[in-house]
Amino acid sequence: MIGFGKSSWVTLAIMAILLVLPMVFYWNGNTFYLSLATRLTILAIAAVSLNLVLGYGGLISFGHAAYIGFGAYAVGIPTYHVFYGGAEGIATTNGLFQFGVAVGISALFALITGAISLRTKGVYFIMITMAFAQMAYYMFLSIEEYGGDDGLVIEVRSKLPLVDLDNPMELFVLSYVSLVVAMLMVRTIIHSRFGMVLQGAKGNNERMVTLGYNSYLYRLVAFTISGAMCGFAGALMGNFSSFISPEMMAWSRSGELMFMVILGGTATTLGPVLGSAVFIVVEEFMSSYTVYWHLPFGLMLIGIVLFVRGGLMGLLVGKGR
Amino acid sequence: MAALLEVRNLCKSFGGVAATDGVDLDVLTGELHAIIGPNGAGKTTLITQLSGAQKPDSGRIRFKGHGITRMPAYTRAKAGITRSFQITSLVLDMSVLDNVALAVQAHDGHSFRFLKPARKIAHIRDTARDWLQQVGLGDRVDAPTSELSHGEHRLMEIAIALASGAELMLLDEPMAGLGPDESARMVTFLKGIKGTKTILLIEHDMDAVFALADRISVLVYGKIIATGTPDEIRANADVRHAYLGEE
Amino acid sequence: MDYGLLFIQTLNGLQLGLLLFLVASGLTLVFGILDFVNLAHGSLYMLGAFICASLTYLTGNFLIAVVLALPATGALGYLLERFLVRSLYTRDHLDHVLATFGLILVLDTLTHLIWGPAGIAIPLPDWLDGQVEVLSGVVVPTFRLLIIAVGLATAAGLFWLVNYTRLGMLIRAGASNRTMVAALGIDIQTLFALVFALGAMLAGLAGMLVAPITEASIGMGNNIIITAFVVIIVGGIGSMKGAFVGALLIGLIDTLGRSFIDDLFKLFVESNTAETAGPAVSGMLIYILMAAILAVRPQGLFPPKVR
Amino acid sequence: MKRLITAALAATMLTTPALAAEVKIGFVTTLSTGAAIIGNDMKAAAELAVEHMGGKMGDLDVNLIFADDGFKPETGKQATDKLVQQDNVDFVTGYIWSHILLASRKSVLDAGKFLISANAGPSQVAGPLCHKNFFSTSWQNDSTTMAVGEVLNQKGVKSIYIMAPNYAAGKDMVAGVERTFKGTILGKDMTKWGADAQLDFSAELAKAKASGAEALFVFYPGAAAGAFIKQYHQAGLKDVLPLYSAFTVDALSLPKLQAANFESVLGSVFTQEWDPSLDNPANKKFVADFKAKHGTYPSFYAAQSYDAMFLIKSAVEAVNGDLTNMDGMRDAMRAVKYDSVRGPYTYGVNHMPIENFYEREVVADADGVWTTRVVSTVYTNHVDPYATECNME
Repeated sequence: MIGFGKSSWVTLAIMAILLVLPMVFYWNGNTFYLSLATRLTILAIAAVSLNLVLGYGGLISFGHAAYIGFGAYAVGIPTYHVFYGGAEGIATTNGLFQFGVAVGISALFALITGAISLRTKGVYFIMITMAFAQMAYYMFLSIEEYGGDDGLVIEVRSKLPLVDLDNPMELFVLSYVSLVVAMLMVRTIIHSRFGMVLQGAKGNNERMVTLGYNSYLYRLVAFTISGAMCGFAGALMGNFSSFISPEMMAWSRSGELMFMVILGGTATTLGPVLGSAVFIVVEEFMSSYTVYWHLPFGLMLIGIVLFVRGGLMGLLVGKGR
Repeated sequence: MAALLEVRNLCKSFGGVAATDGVDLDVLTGELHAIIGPNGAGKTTLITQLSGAQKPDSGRIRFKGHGITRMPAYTRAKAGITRSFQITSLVLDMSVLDNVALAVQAHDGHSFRFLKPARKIAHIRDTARDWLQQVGLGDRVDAPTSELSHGEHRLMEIAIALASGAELMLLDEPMAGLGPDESARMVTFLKGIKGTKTILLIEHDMDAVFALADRISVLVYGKIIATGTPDEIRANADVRHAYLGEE
Repeated sequence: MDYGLLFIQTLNGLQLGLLLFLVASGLTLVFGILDFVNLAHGSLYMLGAFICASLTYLTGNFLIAVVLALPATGALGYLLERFLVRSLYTRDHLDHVLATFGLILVLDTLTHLIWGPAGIAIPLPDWLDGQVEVLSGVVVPTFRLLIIAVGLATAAGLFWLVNYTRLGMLIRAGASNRTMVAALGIDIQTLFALVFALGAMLAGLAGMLVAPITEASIGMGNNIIITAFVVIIVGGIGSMKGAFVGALLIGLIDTLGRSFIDDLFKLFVESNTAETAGPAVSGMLIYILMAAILAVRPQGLFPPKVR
Repeated sequence: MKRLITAALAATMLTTPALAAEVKIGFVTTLSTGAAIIGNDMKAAAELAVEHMGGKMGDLDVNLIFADDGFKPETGKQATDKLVQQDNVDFVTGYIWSHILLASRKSVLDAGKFLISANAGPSQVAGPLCHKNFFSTSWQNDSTTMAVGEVLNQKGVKSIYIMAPNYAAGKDMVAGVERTFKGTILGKDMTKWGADAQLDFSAELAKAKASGAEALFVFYPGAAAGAFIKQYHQAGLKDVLPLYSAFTVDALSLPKLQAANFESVLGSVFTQEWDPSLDNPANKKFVADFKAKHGTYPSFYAAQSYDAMFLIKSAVEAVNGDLTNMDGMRDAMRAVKYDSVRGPYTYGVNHMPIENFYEREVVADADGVWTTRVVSTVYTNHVDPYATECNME
């Protein structure tokens, strides 16, 4: 764990490829692969945040897509008001404000819904997190002013110091750096005493309680941090796609996020990144060949669950534990 | 000697069946108090109520003179009550040392360097290592918990109970599933720590109980029918009746 | 308040609730007994509808088609259990969710390949195609009354099956103590396969009943499966009574919500806002209900006794 | 892994130098989910158009690339991005759905390409968001239903109840009827739309009936149409609440309705800018060849897609294949230099067609196949109501 094992080298190598490959494509004049990599990187941040609760905390959240929506709307709504008037208090293109709101609202939503959801366990937890996400989904569906079902086009991207998000390369680099920071954050958290308790509660919650840990509180904190990180990813996503629709918050999207984590390998640093990379690239590749791509894609997912224990990380570095 | 733990008229029933039926019990500071009784007498249910995992229907529990009846499990643990589990209850996907370190960490107090990697906090790791040494698992500290034998798991449970620094240890059948050699090793070990901790022991192995206990309470159908020294219990007619009647 | 309308909407809610019960009862059986989370349960609902549609055109009669399609969906469920689900029992819920999520994609696409994207309308026999005047001035489509009748009959049949038959005894025993049933010398694998096939048939039946109203269409199962999950979570997983109460509750709330909430809103906000906020809030209603129930009763309304 | 990088690099090197002897056209439509029935019809028509052109626009080969929007705005935008960024297409066309067009339009227009809607006509792109590089071969959403409103007035209907899906086009369609209908609107239901659209309308139909309206106006395109018509039929509303619709009964839903023998749809009335029975050479050829090839009547979606391809052809030929001459191509399209299957039309300031709208009804053709025919002309050379809001430079 400490020092450089095989998994650390694999992590470094793959992170390096993820950084360099899109740039090479970009300089060869192919912008598309850079945007693909940017989308992938942003979803990887969301997957990394989900991994904190799902992989290390054993809390299967089926509602993380909601935070991506919150983050994206936190960019879209202030910008909308800059262009179409109204709500002067929040009308701004200031990225620091928008990202701040994205993180703040997501953390708040995670805190409130987490406080209720964490009272339940097992499948009840899976479904109640989904229920809260669906509520958020229907809420944005109903706000006519921000497009409702049709979604909202984000006219200009967030204005941030130092980086120009209209430049695809700078947007990619910002996303990449954010991903690395997110990975390091999760790593730090899970190795701290807090993280030990979180993982202990995943393995045996009753034991943690017997030792005197209020594991409910530990889980709530982890859930809130995870939501906040995912909200940040959402703000990046809003800037990347210049468009938001409630569709991005639907339950199937939460399912896809879960898949990315499992596909790559839960409770590993690189797993979620690897999972989102493979998910996005395979999806892109298959869907450009046939509209029936869901068939091989679904079979692949089933195959992975059945035959690949520990996800792709398990395949790459062998079962670590 | 003052009672560390006082239980008065504790009741708990499941679907009309009384598992705990008005239990009165005093555990004195420093004693090793054993609870025996036939299968289904409600021994584990009693422990779960004492540790806080289940709430009693009625009755009172006082610990060090304070009422703890409605206290959640984790605050009881902080107040100084710990328990071991009848069915081994460890974090199997963590190392042996991590498991015990979590117990040490639980009463280590707060540190401002909360982001420091837990595995690099020397005093916690050292303390945990010491406890593992004491129970005789000194050479298994870095092994994954899942790879240890059943007997070693039982010893880990004891190490964790000790490492949590509790004043009162509730031990739920620590000898369950152990072979004769391992049982003997456990008895020797418990003898060694006797007197340094207050222990409430639930055990089926009568030889072990009579060799270890200062006092024994007999629980039958959710009621305590007798409490006394091992000799008194041996001589008690009710106990003989309860046991002989059963078997 | 228009009481005629309220009556009709209550009937509509009852009909939706009973359809939900058919889907949810299979889900809760599979979940409660096999401890298996089947997101693809909705795909069986869809397949039931498509198979029934094809058979209707083949045989020229909807009722004959239903009779033939029921065992066909059951057999499909049996095969699914035999070749995929069985190997997942030992895994955790997360693996179930993921594998069946993949299965949804596979089954949806196969349906697209076999039946095309268009969806199939199912014609009804004339005597079912009309309307009945149930109260003076209150006219409802005959077929919707049939759905209510079939739903209630199936519910009664299920209660009888679970509570008074040997299979039901095994099912109940299997839910609380799997090893005990195995120890009794019962072939637990066959029992599980049968339960899964029964669940598939129930879902398929719901699909067959709904198809003449909407139509057999791709993805129809994905809309109902989440609602069905809400039903069994609200009712308490594994509880047939819970599924029944939950389904009726959700069906009524959803229908009455859709019908009356914008009128309710119009009392407070201007009519335009009410018209658009209405559908969204009525969409949220069932989730609000579920969250509220779980906040108070984390194991649903009728939690299973032993877990 | 190294081999993968080398291969990937090699692949980009190969694709970079584009051979300019072709015109690349991206076609975004719905090819999965139940709405694929529309997308497939459009695809068939676009392919038929290319076939009729002999695979050529002037001297250039036609390279037609289809992309699936999955019935979701976000996916549609991604598909559009890919066409623009990777395939480097010259034109992007297709687009059934208003919300998908709205989500995608910026990607195309910011890249300096032409965007030609073959169906969606949201009010925004006709008004404030109009753009010199945007053209439509269909209509602005409101127009068709404005014609319905006129028909209702002509028939002396005093009150109606409205049902439509809750998305951009649904709102526009409703706005259209409301603009021209002179009677009172006794109620309105906007139902959930998208991949998990609401298909059971029992609650809404019961409300509509209870409202006491004289007629029911609905807009339910694609797969929802069949479901709606059936429930309308089963609820026995035909005589109580006559149906007036837009984009609900079409060549896609009629075969299904005929198969299930819902005869009550025969004779039902709706409006459209095109009909298979329109008498002009281009339309006759289109309808005949489409029927020969696919065995069914083409839908209006197909007709508009067919037109879109010929509109592009007229632009490419006007500049002799010089695809860098955007101004030349734009001028050519503005002038409508091709034979549309709907007959002659012109473009307004916002590049929306100024065209006729017809009252149509459902009939059985000589072979007994259910189709539609024109009853009367409701609007002649109709200008959409948002043209005045367009400020094109």
